[in-house]
Amino acid sequence: MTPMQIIFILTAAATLSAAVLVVTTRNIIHAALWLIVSLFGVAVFYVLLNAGFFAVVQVVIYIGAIAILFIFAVMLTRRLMSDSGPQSNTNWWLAAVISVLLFVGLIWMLSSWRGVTGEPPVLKSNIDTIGLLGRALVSPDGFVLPFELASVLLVAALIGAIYVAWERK
Amino acid sequence: MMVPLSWYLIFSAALFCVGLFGVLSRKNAVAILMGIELMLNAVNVNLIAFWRYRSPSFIAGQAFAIIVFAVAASEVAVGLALIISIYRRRNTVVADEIDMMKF
Amino acid sequence: MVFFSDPITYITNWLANLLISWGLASDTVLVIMKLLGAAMVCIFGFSLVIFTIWLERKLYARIQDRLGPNRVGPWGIFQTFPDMIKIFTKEYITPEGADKVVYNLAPILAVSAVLLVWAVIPFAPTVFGTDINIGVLYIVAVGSIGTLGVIMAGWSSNNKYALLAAFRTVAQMVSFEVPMVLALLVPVLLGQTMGVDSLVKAQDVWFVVLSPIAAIIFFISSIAEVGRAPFDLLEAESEIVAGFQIEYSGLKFGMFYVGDFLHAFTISALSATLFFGGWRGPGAETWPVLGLAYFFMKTFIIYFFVVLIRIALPRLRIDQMLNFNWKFLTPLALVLLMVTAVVEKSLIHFMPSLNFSAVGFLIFRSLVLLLTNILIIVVTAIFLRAYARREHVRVSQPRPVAVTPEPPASVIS
Amino acid sequence: MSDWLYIGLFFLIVTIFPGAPIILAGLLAPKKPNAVKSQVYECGIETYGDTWIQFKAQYYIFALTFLVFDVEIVFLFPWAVTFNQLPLIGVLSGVMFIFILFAELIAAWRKGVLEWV
Repeated sequence: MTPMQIIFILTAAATLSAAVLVVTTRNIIHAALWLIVSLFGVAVFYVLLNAGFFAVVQVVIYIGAIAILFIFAVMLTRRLMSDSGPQSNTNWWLAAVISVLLFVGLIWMLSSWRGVTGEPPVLKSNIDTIGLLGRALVSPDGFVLPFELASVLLVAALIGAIYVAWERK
Repeated sequence: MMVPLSWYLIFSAALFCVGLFGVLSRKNAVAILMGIELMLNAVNVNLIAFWRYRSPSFIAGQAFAIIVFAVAASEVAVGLALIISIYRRRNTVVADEIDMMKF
Repeated sequence: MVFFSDPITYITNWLANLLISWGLASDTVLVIMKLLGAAMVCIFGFSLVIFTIWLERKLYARIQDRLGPNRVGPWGIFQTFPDMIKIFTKEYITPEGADKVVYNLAPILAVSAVLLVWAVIPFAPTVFGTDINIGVLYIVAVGSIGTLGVIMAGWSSNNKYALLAAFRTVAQMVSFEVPMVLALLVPVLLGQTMGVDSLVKAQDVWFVVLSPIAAIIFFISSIAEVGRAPFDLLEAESEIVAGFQIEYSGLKFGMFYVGDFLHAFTISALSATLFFGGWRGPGAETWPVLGLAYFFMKTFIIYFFVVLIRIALPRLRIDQMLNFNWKFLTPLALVLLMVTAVVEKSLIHFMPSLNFSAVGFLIFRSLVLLLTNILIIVVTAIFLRAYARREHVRVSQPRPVAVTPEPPASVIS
Repeated sequence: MSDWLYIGLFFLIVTIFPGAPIILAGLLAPKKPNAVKSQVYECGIETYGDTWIQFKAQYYIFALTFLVFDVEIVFLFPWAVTFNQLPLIGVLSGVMFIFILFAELIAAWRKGVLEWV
């Protein structure tokens, strides 16, 4: 057990238990707060994977914006949702069976793949992943088209969402 | 860096399945979207883990993850706006009761 | 000699060597040293708050022609300590129906979100916590944790007004985050790095000279982010109840105030670091202790302006505030970013054909960027004047006001 | 990685530092709760109805606009960092990206979304 592995296990346990609480807790605001904990755990994983940029982006986008949006949406749709009473539908057991089956299937699939073990290649100390990413995102033989398309997608999403949510007076 | 790749993959599979459970079992439409967020995060962990373990000098995994972020953001924006709009017209956010299109 | 030029590094090294000589593993020593460093920064932050509370009260009083605190110690400098003891012994009153865990977590988040920024601020060439290569984004990320604290406090208090105030505060905070982050992009673009210490090192010419507009936008939107006057209408102390902290009492309430004061100082430190060269100054590289002095000098000067603005300016209305953000600061920041990118790139592109020396290029680049900024300011001023003229006409239109109704004819006769 | 170790330890420390005084003050301070004292303080009368009332959609619209802008701005950071080494076309596509953002702002403005009503 190296320190890294201990950190991994602790974070994974915290993240997964938070995720379970997200999908089971009755109070929907609590679910949103647990979602934040879970997303924060994922950010820690990005740090462990030497992708610090993504860890910070995760916090900025998910915790700073998406979680806030969730909480606002819960508040906007609050009036009739009482916290008491079951929050799961009648065939939740079927959902549980499907999820467990999928998990078992994925593990089985992973165990039959050779590439799953093995050490990660050593990152060169002078490698500048953010620079690489920046260049890849705007170079024509890289990802410039998906990059601009993502921008257009976000514009479309903004205008569409405003159109849908706007209260006409 | 002594964590094997399989740990990350198992973790993200577990996160994905928890999210899937949330999507399938929750009544509240907002909570269903939360489940989808968990699933998207599981995908992102996978992408970054594969980038780190298989091809750190080739940045595609990270670029994909960026696109997933954008998609997640737009999905939440539009999804929640739809839920708010439905709530305003029909006074409910329970997914089972939004059944106008059902025969 | 080393001790005098760089006392903090000297003490750190001495302590680390002492620990190693006790037979601890070097990894353990590393962790202990980092832990100690973090603790020192936090202790420093808290003691700073004690000082700035006094400073702000004193400044406030002097400018309003009062004396301010003047009883406890010389110039009342120890006034904060009795206040602290008082707030320590106040009862916690938890409102009924509050969500206990979230309710207690919120004030902690409010302070820690601000303290976290200090992890990346370089105090001197040798004294900084860490220079992660995404420092600027880290600052943004930490700011969004503060937003979370506000919304948690408002929601868990089981109070309609607290919740409403939290929503308004969050709307304000997230709105002003947009121009703030856009303004932060300009130093990143000019310095070619996101590490905060690297940005300081890149400031051969202060970024405030290269891009005064970015500095101003950052400064204004940071003040709005803290929620200070003139943007403090959501907790306007003299007019309405205290905003989202209304149900808090004792030290939990105090923690929100600590976070507030610390945040005001932190934005001054950030402005000093990102736009005014941080610890840079003559002789700072060889004598790091001078760098420390420069850093705090700059920070306190900017902090003085933050306080001055708070004292001097009246409060904005919420629609004015949001209009100011979305219709003025954000488009201005976007235009600035586009123009800066194009100008900077063409400078780099045509630079080889111009045959400048290194210093000559530095001066040329600064001049060109400064002139571009001035041009943008002029154009903005023209737009603003036209807007102001329109607005004057619009506001002076007769609008429904409460007039005394005409008495019915029968009464007159 | 040791940089991030410092950040992690900092996260630990900053929760302890405000938390410990709060707990300490809780031990020092008197504790005499009663029903009247712990009523919520809202207005001239006793609190009425459910706290978690429904809000208007304007808050959501602002949060939404913020989300979209935030995501796009964050993507610009890697671009800004490598700015000097990019070919001209790369810089132009970044500027184009910002321009789309600008057009988006104008569109939202024209739609009257940014008004506080």
